[in-house]
Formats: sequence, structure tokens, C-alpha cells
Amino acid sequence: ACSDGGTGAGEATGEPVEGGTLVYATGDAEPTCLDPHVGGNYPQALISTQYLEPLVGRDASGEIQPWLATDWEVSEDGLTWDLTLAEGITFTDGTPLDAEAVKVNIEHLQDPDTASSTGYLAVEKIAEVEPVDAGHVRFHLSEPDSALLESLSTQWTAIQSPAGIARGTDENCAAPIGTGPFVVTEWVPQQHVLLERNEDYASHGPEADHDGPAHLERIEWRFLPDPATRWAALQSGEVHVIDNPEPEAVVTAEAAGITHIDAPRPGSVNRIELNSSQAPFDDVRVRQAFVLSADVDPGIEALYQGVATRSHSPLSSVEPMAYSDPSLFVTDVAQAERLLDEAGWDEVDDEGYRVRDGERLTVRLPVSTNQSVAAEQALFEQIQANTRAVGFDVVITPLDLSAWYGALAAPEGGGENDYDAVSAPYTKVGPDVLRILYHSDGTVPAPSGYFANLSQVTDPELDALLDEAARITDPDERAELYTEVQRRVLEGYYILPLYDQQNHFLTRGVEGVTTLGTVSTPTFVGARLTS
Amino acid sequence: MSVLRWLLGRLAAAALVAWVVATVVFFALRAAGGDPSEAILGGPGSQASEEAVAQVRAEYALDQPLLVQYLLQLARTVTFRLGDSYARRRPVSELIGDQIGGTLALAALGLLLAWVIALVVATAAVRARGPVARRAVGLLRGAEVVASVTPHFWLGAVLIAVVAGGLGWLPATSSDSSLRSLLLPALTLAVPVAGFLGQVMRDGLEEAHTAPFATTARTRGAGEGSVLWRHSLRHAALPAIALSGWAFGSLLSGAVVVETLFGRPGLGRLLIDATHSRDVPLVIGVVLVIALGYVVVMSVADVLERLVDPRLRGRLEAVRTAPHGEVVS
Amino acid sequence: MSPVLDVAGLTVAFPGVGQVLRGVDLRLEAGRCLAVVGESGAGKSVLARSLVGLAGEGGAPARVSATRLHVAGQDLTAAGERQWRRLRGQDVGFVLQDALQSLDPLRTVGAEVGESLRLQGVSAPERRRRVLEALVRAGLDEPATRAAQRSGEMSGGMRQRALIASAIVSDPALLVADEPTTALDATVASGVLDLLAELRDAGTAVLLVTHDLGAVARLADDVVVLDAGRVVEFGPVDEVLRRPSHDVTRALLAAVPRGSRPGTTPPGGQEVLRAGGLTRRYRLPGGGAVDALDDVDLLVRRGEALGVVGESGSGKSTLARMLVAAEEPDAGQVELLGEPWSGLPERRRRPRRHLVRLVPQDPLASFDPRWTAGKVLTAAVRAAGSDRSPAELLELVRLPQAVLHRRPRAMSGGQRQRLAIARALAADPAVLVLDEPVSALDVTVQAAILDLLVDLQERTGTALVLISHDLAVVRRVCRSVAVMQGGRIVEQGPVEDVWATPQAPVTRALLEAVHPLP
Amino acid sequence: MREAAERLGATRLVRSLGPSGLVSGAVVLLVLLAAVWPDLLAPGDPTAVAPARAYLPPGEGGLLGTDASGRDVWTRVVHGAGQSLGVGAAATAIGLALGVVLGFGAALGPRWLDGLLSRIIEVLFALPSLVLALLLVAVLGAGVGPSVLAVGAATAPGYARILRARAQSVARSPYVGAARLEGVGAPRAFVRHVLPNTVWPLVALATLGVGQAIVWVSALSYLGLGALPPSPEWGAMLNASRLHITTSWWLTVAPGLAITVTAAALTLLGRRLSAVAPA
Ligand SMILES: Nc1ncnc2c1ncn2[C@@H]1O[C@H](COP(=O)(O)OP(=O)(O)OP(=O)(O)O)[C@@H](O)[C@H]1O
Ligand SMILES: Nc1ncnc2c1ncn2[C@@H]1O[C@H](COP(=O)(O)OP(=O)(O)OP(=O)(O)O)[C@@H](O)[C@H]1O
Ligand SMILES: [Mg+2]
Ligand SMILES: [Mg+2]
Repeated sequence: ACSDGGTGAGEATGEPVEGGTLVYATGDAEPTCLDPHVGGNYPQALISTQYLEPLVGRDASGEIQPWLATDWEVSEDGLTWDLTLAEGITFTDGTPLDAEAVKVNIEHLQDPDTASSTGYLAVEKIAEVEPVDAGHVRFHLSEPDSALLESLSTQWTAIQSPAGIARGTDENCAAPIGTGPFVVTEWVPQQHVLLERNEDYASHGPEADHDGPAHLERIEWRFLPDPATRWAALQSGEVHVIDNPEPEAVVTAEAAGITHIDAPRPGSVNRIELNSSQAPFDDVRVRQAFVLSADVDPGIEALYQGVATRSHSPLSSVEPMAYSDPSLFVTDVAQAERLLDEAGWDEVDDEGYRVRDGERLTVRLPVSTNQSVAAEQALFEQIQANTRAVGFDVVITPLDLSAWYGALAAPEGGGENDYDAVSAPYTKVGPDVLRILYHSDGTVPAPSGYFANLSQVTDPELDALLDEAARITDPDERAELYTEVQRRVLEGYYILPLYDQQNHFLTRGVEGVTTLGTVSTPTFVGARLTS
Repeated sequence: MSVLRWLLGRLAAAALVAWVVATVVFFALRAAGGDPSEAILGGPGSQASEEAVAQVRAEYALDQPLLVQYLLQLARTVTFRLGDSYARRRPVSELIGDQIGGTLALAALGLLLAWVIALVVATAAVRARGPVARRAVGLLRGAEVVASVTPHFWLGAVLIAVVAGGLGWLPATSSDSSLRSLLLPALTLAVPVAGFLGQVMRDGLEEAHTAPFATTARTRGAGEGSVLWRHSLRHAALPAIALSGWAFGSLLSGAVVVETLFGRPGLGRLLIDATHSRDVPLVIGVVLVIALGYVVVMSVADVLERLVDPRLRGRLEAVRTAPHGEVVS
Repeated sequence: MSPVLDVAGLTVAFPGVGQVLRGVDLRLEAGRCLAVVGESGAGKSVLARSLVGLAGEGGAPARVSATRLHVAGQDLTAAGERQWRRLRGQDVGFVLQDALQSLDPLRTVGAEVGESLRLQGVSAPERRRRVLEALVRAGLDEPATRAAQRSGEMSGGMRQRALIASAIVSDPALLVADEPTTALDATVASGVLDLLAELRDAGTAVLLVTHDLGAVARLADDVVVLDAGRVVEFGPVDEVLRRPSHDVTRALLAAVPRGSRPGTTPPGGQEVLRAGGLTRRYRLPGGGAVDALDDVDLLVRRGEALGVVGESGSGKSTLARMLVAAEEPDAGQVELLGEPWSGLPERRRRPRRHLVRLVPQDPLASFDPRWTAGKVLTAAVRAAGSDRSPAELLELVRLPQAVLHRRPRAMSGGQRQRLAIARALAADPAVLVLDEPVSALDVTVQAAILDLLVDLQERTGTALVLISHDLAVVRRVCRSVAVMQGGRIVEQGPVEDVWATPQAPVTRALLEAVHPLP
Repeated sequence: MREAAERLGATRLVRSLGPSGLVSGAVVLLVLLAAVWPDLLAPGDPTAVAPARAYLPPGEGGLLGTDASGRDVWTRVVHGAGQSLGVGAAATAIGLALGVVLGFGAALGPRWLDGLLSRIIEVLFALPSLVLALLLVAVLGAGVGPSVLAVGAATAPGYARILRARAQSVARSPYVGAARLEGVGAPRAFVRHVLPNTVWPLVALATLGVGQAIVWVSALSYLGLGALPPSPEWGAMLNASRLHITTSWWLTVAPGLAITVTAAALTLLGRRLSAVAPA
């Protein structure tokens, strides 16, 4: 149904032409800063892919590939990394890409003034950056980090011109300077960002299909929050590419011969995390009962109409180390009932909900209206209806992003820890995301009260496995450890995996659009409008 | 003398509005939870470090007692230095300045369209002769009521799906102030308002058309057209003008929805984003501008009403009764 | 000479209402005035409107037919809208019944008066000249100023004149005036009638619709009496008024207040109300002030009927409000039965409120629209703490018992006035103050109410203060009268003396406005 | 006797409502029936999901088809009536209550109070309802409660203004004057005249207001601030259906019609009632 990096296959398209302006309509929030070092969220990654490039890339098979760094080597103890930088690359302001520039970037990420969040975590273990000579840079780590290259392959650690960074946050946010195929020339808030072609483009990444600058002359990057409007705009030819289409639109598009790119995000899957730190989900039997009665397969099929496929793994299907176990997730209502009885939830009130010690079996499920699309919210409603059959009272509360984080956050950060189940996607390249999501360290809140381990798993054995995996660089051993981690997470019924983090693009009147193998953002290096 | 008093009254109202807005928004958003420093440090869910948070709190005086923060905010509001947006790190006045034009253009065109539609419908209604035409007028009345209760978001979605997506006549999105791109969103805004205005105008027109002065005009030899243009319409316009102040407020409210729907830049969308990110200065700024804009528009409607109706001059306060419920602005 | 108006067999019907005019014949020549009289609802206004093709104005479309319909020399028996429109304004001037609302309040008087000229395509300067001239002819001073004003800035009399100016601006052959004086007080009305007479003498044919027989006697050459859409009598004024041949005509004539109150003057009774040095000043919106009352002394004794007359704005209603303590005077005081009445806190007045009752000018407005007559009376009885029953009160004012369940809105004007009086009587008041109790009623009803008042006083002995602008009305009911002007009492004494030998110029003017019937 | 009189009043009301008023009345009654006794019209469970029966058009999928989760649209619309109507009524009640306090206070209180309350009314007017709603929802979280509160607060100044004018004109009317001259005290005059004569128009206003409020609360659903799932509140249903307009039109027609027809009927009925009301 889909084609990675597909060319306009079905639709009777015209001839590809050089130049022209491509209009991209995004449904993601408009970044408040175009520099992904600041904060660090997916919308920033999406747009910065066009003008900033990371040190390394990753191909479709999950293999790390050279990009701004052509070669790398790690010491025996895993504490020293030597990187060789590509030669003759300059930033679009003319500043050369050298070891000093890399040092400035890492320090920029680590500077509290930058207020970096995602990138800061990625380079947390880099203790010192040592420019060996212009073309070589050495990272000294505080402890071994097997995920370092994966971390460095994301847009959140992309390399910018030191001169650009030196301008200060405000200016750099408005127009970061990188090595990418396009340059930010204008940003009209709430309207668009204009990206002009970088005529001297030379730092081609793994996805580039030709040398030299991009075919397109310009990209108009528009913010169009309403999915129905985005779809209508694509249909009427006002825009060439849209992201975050509704499943409906994808199905209709495929029938109409509009190109569909399905590029699931790396890192974790979309799943419902069950808060194991408090009743009722502090009991594995209750968690299992919930999972066994949720019966999500028919819902996913109906709601997504084949656009999303069911997952049985904590990791995205694009992660080579993903481990699945469908046998754990078969629907078994009778077994669920039995488990609840065993766990002491053996009474039923007049409305049909289970009760224990006079307390109802309530599951509070806050839903972020910004992060969960309509189909997903509908799926939650189905889960609500299905689990009700065995006596769960699922209370779905739609919240705006701030309130949602507020509901999740730990009391220390002013939050309420007010959830029993939640779906919080997490995008990161590589299996190291497991450490963030399931290591007990992940229950320690940041000053804001935010913490990533929302199932609140605190399992010393799991911690040990994760720590070990983070140190070990041997791919096979690493894979083995991560498989074990995933098995424990699945068997503990901490999560109910749903499907990959959906990341779809529809394109019309353009060909050669591909997505990066890292965080699956689209690149327009090889794209051409078709007349 | 009375003009001066009127002006002073308006200014007092504006000052009061400013104070209330600043107070309400400030405390509302602070009560809403979520530390403002989050908004500053890359939005909700940020994992900014301890140092970064401390630094920001000091910089924005967030470490001061709440009352001090409130007074600071009040001082900024009173002096119209609205401060910097937390999330966008740009002066609020600049952000609003960038967006206000688009919203005003949209609301103005919406109001204009509403007036045109209402006028056409109302005049058609009073000029209808014969049973078929009367029946059509009956239907029109129904249509007015239905129009007045049609939710913007739904109307807009239907228009986008049909006119833009299906027929491809007009763009689905609206990014600039060209007529082509403004038409659909403005129409979306205009239809419900036109429903209200149309009802009011038709009532007024029917009343004026049978008033003794209209009969007198006929006894002087005036034709129906002449009676309409020279007499009845002015009378019918009066309540509609009074209502337009309210309508403008409703259009601004509608803009929040319509701008999001059509992907138009503007104050409405700015406000939603700002609220979602708990960007206190920005929310105060936008709400303030909208509220003051409303005061201004009401004043303009007042003046217009007085221009059309000399009877109102000298009277300080005209009793305006918007058709009801609709008073949701 | 061919008549300006020649109508035969004019029939007008409204769907759902039926025939309103049934074969009316009319004839009117240039330089003459034809009056159309009849009771309310007889079809006078419909007749007038039919003459300009606007019979169905303001309601359902009318079905009009006539065997002959000649107006200003044109045959309009089968005329279309276009032909009618040419006639209107140009050949026929029309003064509508609702004079106060017949000028568009949003347009200047100049624009209104000049409208028919504009429709005829008269150039602007020429138009202005003729508008000013018409305003002068209509008896308005400062025509240029008036032309720039709007109707809201003018008094009732001025509006009526402006309306007449708009009707005569293009020198029509026929002027139709529908009740041109009802809204005006006596002296102003008199001036308007003079104006119409002048126009008639200048050669305009005038069709005057009215229920004021005095005006008919003074102005008309011929008179047509309408009853239920039929002409029941037609002839020269003198003849019809002197020797009425039809019952309707006779009833109309009988109703005109004439003569003085029968019976003898009762001996001076106990003092009921005494007002001394009453002064009240109102501030006007544009700055400045008006003395509505200026040092007024008044004495009302038990069993007495005192009339208060004066032109509009002379302070009559203000005086009434002071007497019933609805308002405090700026200076002076009112005493009730020898004890202080004005200047007390309301709390102390309340126990004696039942002694004084006001029958307001507009009775309809004084009833809660949601209350039935029965409820109105029950409440009044309870407030007064009396033991009368509503049925008894209705009896007193000769209202049928069926009225008890009706709301005031569903009653006729006369019935409402009676109800207001009944309500006032609930308390057995020592004094009853009536503010213009009959000015809004048509003559026959008016006569009945006046008779009722005389009768009531005879039976109950309540003191009456009757306020009116019509000396003839006061003479019917009262034995003494006070004449007011500019907030002062300028003349006071027995009615017959004042009637016979008026002293103050206002009194003379008021008397002149009362036109004796032949 | 009294009964007969009352019946007379009822028939008079019916007659004066006219055809449009009667049709609207019938619609409102039907919606009320659905609200009070939904199982009579649609006995099913509005939240029962059946993914296998998703997106069935009317006919195949019951009277009005099925939605994304295979739930029966007719059942949902019927069961949603209670909440939607309740939402409208609650918002209107809040608006009216606030409006009564502000309006009566301004009209009947001392001058300074009138000045103060009038300013408050003006300020409330100046805050567009959605802005108010956004703020409230930010504080209280999403859901029907805050939306209702917001719409209520937003409608209050309108009611207040009308009530103030109305109460003032009644309080200054000749009939209240007449009562006072009869020796009736101020509180009694208020209870007997002012209150009843402002309440009747209130009924008409409220009817109108409920329809409006339903629409406004539904608008909040679009901003994600409306009813909580899986409630079949019409606004939430309409908003969810928006994305399927081109593919599953029936999803949008049912709640769309429910909202507009109910609101229009309430509006028409309100207008007729205010026309019938004694001035
Ligand atoms: N446009 C109309 N549609 C229906 N009925 C009408 C219309 N105009 C007048 N009538 C009816 O025709 C009858 C005569 O009305 P008309 O106004 O001529 O009375 P009138 O003699 O002028 O009374 P008044 O002295 O009260 O002015 C009344 O019963 C009135 O209700
Ligand atoms: N409440 C008021 N405020 C200001 N001016 C007033 C007020 N009441 C009366 N006046 C003025 O006082 C004067 C006397 O008014 P009043 O109503 O007593 O006259 P009237 O003799 O009853 O006239 P009419 O015959 O027209 O009823 C008028 O000039 C009037 O404009
Ligand atoms: Mg008449
Ligand atoms: Mg008076």
C-alpha cells in the first residue's frame, strides 16, 4: 500500500521539472524556535531536516551511515570516540565545518542557557570535546554510551554554524545556519517558513540520490493545523505534500493514485502505559486483565483501515532490534475476569463496574488532544467500551498539552501524577529508548516534574540489563540484552502496544520525496515537481 | 460637553477592560497549573535542567511572590509594554502587530458579507409580492434562523470539503489577504451573523415599511423602491448597526475557530497557541487587544447609530438590545 | 365646473374583515370643504385612503371597486399603480391621521416636505424655494430653520403644520386631511383649522375627516355622515347639524359637551386639599430649566368639583402629581384634611394614601398588562383596606360583570377609563384627581364618561379635580375652574363667570377654540 | 372554573403560536422526549462498539448508519439529546442567573450600583465567549462543565443588559407608579409587578438561549474543549464527523441536523413566545 521514498507511481503525472516552489503543509505545531537544539521536539526535527544535518545518518536497515562525519572509532573502554569530519564542507554562511564547530555545537547543547531538552539528554555523557585538528574531533565520555552514534544521528543534535550560534538564541531561533540543502530565508509566524535552495550544497547524506544542489528552488513550509483542510488543500492542488493525514485520507488518496509515504518513527511504538506505581495497576494481574480485555485488533483494523498495523513490541518496527510477542496479547475475556477475581476485584456495583474494598476499578486515562489523532481517540473509546465488559471504568479526559503534562507530572514538579494509563509516544533513534522509558532512573522527575518512565517500572533486574546494554558496543550482545529487556517489559504487562508511531505523508505533483532513516523526517534533496 | 463625557466614559470603560483582562488572565493562567518557566524552556514536558529553570525563573521574576508578579504584569499592561512572549521570546506587541491585520481583514470582510447577505434577504422579503414569493420569504425566514445557529467549524468544514476539495473553485487554505483566499473563511464567519442581522433587518424593514411616514411618502407619489431606499432602510439599519458591534465580537470569537480551520494566520490562532503553552504575557496581550478592539467597535457603532439617527444624539446611553442569546459575543 | 372629486359606488373590502365601505358616493368642488364624520371605525380613514389608491395600506390588500372614481379631473376607476402614483403628491395632498409619526424621524423636514417635488423632478434650488414657501403658508415661522430640523425636534402642532406643508407643496387640487387636529390642544388645533380654511378660500378642495363636530361647523361647507361604511346623511353643514335626520348624526351631536352642570352648588364643605405656594422647576436636557409650577395656591373642599384648564405644557399634570404626592414640590406644601401631606416620608403617607386617588391620563399604561380587571380591582380594594367587592365597583362605573376576566388590552378605551375610575373608587377617596380623563376618547364615549362623573359625585360626594385642556368638558362637570398658564394660575372662579367673561388672554383663546355648534 | 380559564389560556397560546411556533414546539417536545426517555426512541446502548460494523451507511447500518467504532448513529443522537439539551439549559441557567443578578441589581439598586454593574456588564461583553472559554478550560480542564460555565458567563451580559432595560422600564412604568400611589410598598410592587413582568420575556429569552448555547458548546468541541468521550454529545459527534464528510457523509448529517434543527426550533419558539408575551 505504500512505498518508502516512493515516486509518483499511480497518478498520471507530468514530466519532472527543475526548480519551482514546493508547498509543504504540516499539521504539527509551529515551532517556537527553528533551532532544534532549543527544547527539541518533532516539529523542529521535521523542518530542520531541510537546513541542518547531523554528524551521522542511518539507512533503512538501521545501519549507521556517514554524513558530516565520514568515519568514527571508539576506544576499548568505550570512553573515547574519534570522529573524522567530511572535507570541504562549509555552512551556508561560509563558515567551514571543522572540529571547533562540533565542539561549539555540543557545548551549545549542554549550556543551560540554550534550554535544550532532547539534545541535552542525547549528549549527556559527553564530558569533553577535544578538537584534534580541523578534520578530527575527539569525544571524552563520562561513561560508555553504545547509543552515542544513534543519538548523534538525530536532528536534535544536528550541527550548526558556530557563527550562527554566536548570534544568540533569539536570532538563531529565527534562522539557524546549517549545511543542509536549503536555507531559511523568511519566517512569517503562523503562516510559513520560506526555504531557499543552498546552491553550494555538498554534504549529501545517505538518502541523497544525486550530487549537487536540490532540484527545487524553494520550499514554502506552511502550518495548517486542521487535518481536513490539509487534505482538501492537497486535493485542490494548493499544496504538494501534507503530513499527519487522517487514515480516511490515506485510503482515499491511495485509491486516487496520490503517493503515500509511510515512514513510522523510530524509538518506541504507540502504546498505552499502565502506571504500575499505584492501584489498580500496581498488581500485574490487573494489568494483564486490562490488556487481555482491551481487544484492540478489530478497532485498529476498522479505524485505520490498513494504514496502521498492530504491534506487539515496545519498539518501533523500524528498529532492527525490536522484539515482538503476539501470544501475550490475545484477547481472553474469561482469563481477564479470573485475574481480576484473584486480585480481589471480585465485587460488582450496580453499574457493572468491579469494586474492591468499596472502591471502583477506575482507570484514569488523560488524552492529549494535540498528540492523539481522532482515530486514536476513537480507539481509546473502544478500549473503554471493551474493558468495561470485564468491569473496568476507564475515564478518558481530553486535555491540552500543558494540562496533559500537568496531569502526568510528578508532584515535585507541581503535577498531580493523575493517571493510571496514558499513551505518550517517544521518538528516539535506536533501542536505547528502552532505557529512557523503562529504567527506574526514568521515574526521577526533571525540575518540570516530567519523567519518561510513565509505566513507572522499577525493576532492578531490568535496570541492570539496560545499564549493561548501554555500555556494550558489540551489536550482537547488545541485541541480545535488548531482546531480554523487551521480553521483561512485555511479560510484565506494563504496556499495551498498539502500532508504530504513525508518520505518513501524502504527495501530489512531486516526485523523489524520501524520508531519513533516522527520525523519518522527509527530505527534499531529490524531489522534483511534476508539471 | 456630552461628547466629552461620552469620550471619557469610553476611556474609562477601556481602562477597566484592560485591568480586568490583565487580572483575570493572569490569575486564570497561573491557576491553570504548569510552571511558566516550562513555557519559556521549550514548552510543556520540557526536561530542562535545574540550572536552566533557575536561570529563567530569575530572569522573568518568577521567583518573586505571586502578588509582586501580578503588580509587575499590571504595570506592564498599564504602560502598554506588554512584555515578551514566554514561548516565542519576541515582544508581544510585535507578535500581535504581525497578526492583527489578517484578523481584522477577515472580520471586516465577514461583517461586510453578512451585511450584504442580510440586506439582500431583507429587501427581497419586504418586496415580495404574490403567493409564490411570499412562500419563498417564509422559507427564507427559516433559512435565516438555521443560518444563525450553524456552528462555524462545521460550516467551514463543509465549505472546504465541497467548494475547495470537491469543486476546486476556491482555495481551501487562506494565507494572505487576497480576496480569493479570504472569501471562504469570511463566508464561514458571515453566514451565522448574516442570519441574525437578516432577522433584525427584516423585522425593522417590515415595521418601517408600514409605518405612517412610509404611507405618507406613498401619498406623495413615492414608489416602493423609493420608500425602501429613502425611508425604510435607514430605520432597518439602526438595530443592525447596533448589533454590528456585537457581531464584530462574535466574528472575533469565530476567528479563533476559522483561523485554525483555514490555516490562516491571525489573533485567534495566536491566542489558542498561547493558551495551550500558558504563555501569560501573550494571552494577556491578545485578549486585551480583542477586548479593546471590541470597545472601539462598540463606540464606532454608537457614533454610526447617532449619525443615522439624530434622535439619539445627546442621549448618552442608547438601550441596545441585541436579539437575544446571540448576545454570546 | 367639473368637481375635483366625484365618487360613486365606492366599495372596499378586506379579506377576513368583509366590506368596510359599501357603495359610498361623494362630490366635492374646488374651493369647498367636505367633512366626513362618523363614529370610530365607521370607515372614514379607509375612505380617505381609497381616494389616493392606498386603501389597503398597512394591512391586508384591499379589494376596491367603484362605479365612478374621478379625482382631480382624472378617471381612476380602473387605474394602475403608475397612474395612482402620478396623482399622489401632485394632484392630491394627503395628511395622514397619525400626524406625530407621519414625518420620517430620520430625515429633515425640508427633505420630507420636498419629497413630492423631488419625485416630480423639480430642481433643487426651485424645490428649496417652494418648500420654504409651503412652510410659511402652513404657518411655520423661521422656515429655513424648520426645514433643517427633524420631526423629533418639533412640537406636535409644528409637526402637523409641517405635514400640511408637505401636502400642499405642489399646489394640489385636492387636500385630504384625516383627523388633522386630534393630537393637538385646543388653541393649536384652532390655528390648524384656520390654515385649512385659508387653503379652501384660495381654491383648494378640502376633504376633512374628523369626529370633532365643532371643527365641522367652523370649516366645512358640506358634510357626509358615515356609519358602518355607508353614507347615512349628506348635505350642507347647517342643515345636517341643525336638523339631523339620522340617528347616528343625532347621537354624534348629542355627545358634544355642551352647557353647564345641572343642579345647585352645594354649600362649602370641609377642606380636603390645600396647596400653598407650590413650585416645581425641571431641568432641561440641553441646560436651562422650566418652571412647571410657579407659586400655585389651590383649595379643594368636600363635595366640590374643581376644573383645571390650560394649554399644553402649562403645568396641569405636574400639579396633579403634587396633589397626589407622587412628587415633591421644590417649594410650598400640600395639606390633606388639614394635616401635612407633602414633604412627609412615604412611610408616614401610606396610611392615608387611600384618601387621595389619581386617574391617570393614559389608563392603559397604568394597568399591569398581565392582570385582569378583576385582579386590578381586588388589589385596589386590598390596598385601600376597604370592604367593597369588585362587582360592586363595576356596578358603580356601569361596567358589565363580564369585564372581570378580561385584560385591559382587550377592552375599549371607554371601558378602560371606567375601570381606572372604578379602581380609584375602591378606596372611597376623599378626593379624586382626574388627569385628562376623556381626551383620548371619541365624542360619544366621552359624553358617557362625563355623565358618569357627574353622577358619581352626586352619589358619593367625593371631591373632584378634573384636569382638561377643553373648557367645555370642565363646564359639563365642574362648578369652579382654575386656568393655568406657564405654571401659574392666571384666573380662578366659578365656571359660568369665567365662561361668560373671561379675564386672562389665555382663557379667551381657550374659549375661542371651542366652537359652538349652530 | 379556573381550569376552564386555564384551558382557555392554553388554547389561546397554541393559537397565537402560529404554524411555525407549533412545529418548533413539536420538535422541542420530541427532543425533550429523547432527553428524558431515550430508550423509548432508541433502546440500544449508545456506547456499545462493534468495529466490524464500522462506517456502515444508513440502511445497512440502521436508521442513520454507524460510526468509526460501529456504534449506531441514531442511538447516539437520541441518547445525546439529554446531554446536549442539558448543556444548553445549564449554560442558559448560569447565564440567566448571572444576568438576573447583574441586571436586576443595576436596574433596581442605587445609582452607584447601577454604574458599577453596568461597567461589569460592559467588560463581560468585551470578552468574546470563546476567549472566556479558553481561559476557563485552561483553569478547569476540558469537559462539559467548564464549557457550560464559559458559555453561561459569556451569555450573562446579554441577559443582564436586556433585564436591566426591562426591569427599569417596568419599575418606571405607570402601572407600578399607580400601585405605589395606592400605597403599595416597594418590595411588594417588585414581587407583584416587576418580577412577573420581566419573567415572561425571560422565558422566551431562555428558550432562545438554550438553542444558542448548544451551538456554542459544540463550537468548543472543535477546539477539543467539549464533552468527554464516549458521550454522544452532539457537538462532540459533529466534530468527530467533520473528518469524514467526504467519505461517510451520514456521520455529519445526523448530529448536524440535530443541532441546527433543535437550535432553530428553540430559537423560533423563543421568538414566537416573546411575540405572544404581553408587552
Ligand atoms: N388595511 C386594513 N385591513 C383590514 N381591515 C382594515 C384595514 N384598514 C381598516 N380596516 C378596518 O376597516 C374599518 C374602518 O376603519 P377606519 O380606519 O376607516 O375607521 P375610522 O372611521 O377612520 O375610525 P377612527 O375614527 O377610529 O379613525 C375598521 O373596522 C378597521 O378595522
Ligand atoms: N419629569 C419632567 N422633566 C422635565 N420636564 C418636565 C417633566 N414633567 C413636566 N415637565 C415640563 O414641565 C412643563 C409642564 O408639564 P405638564 O406635563 O405639567 O403640562 P400639562 O399642562 O399637563 O400639559 P399637557 O396638556 O400637554 O399634558 C412642561 O414644559 C414639561 O415639558
Ligand atoms: Mg380613522
Ligand atoms: Mg398633562
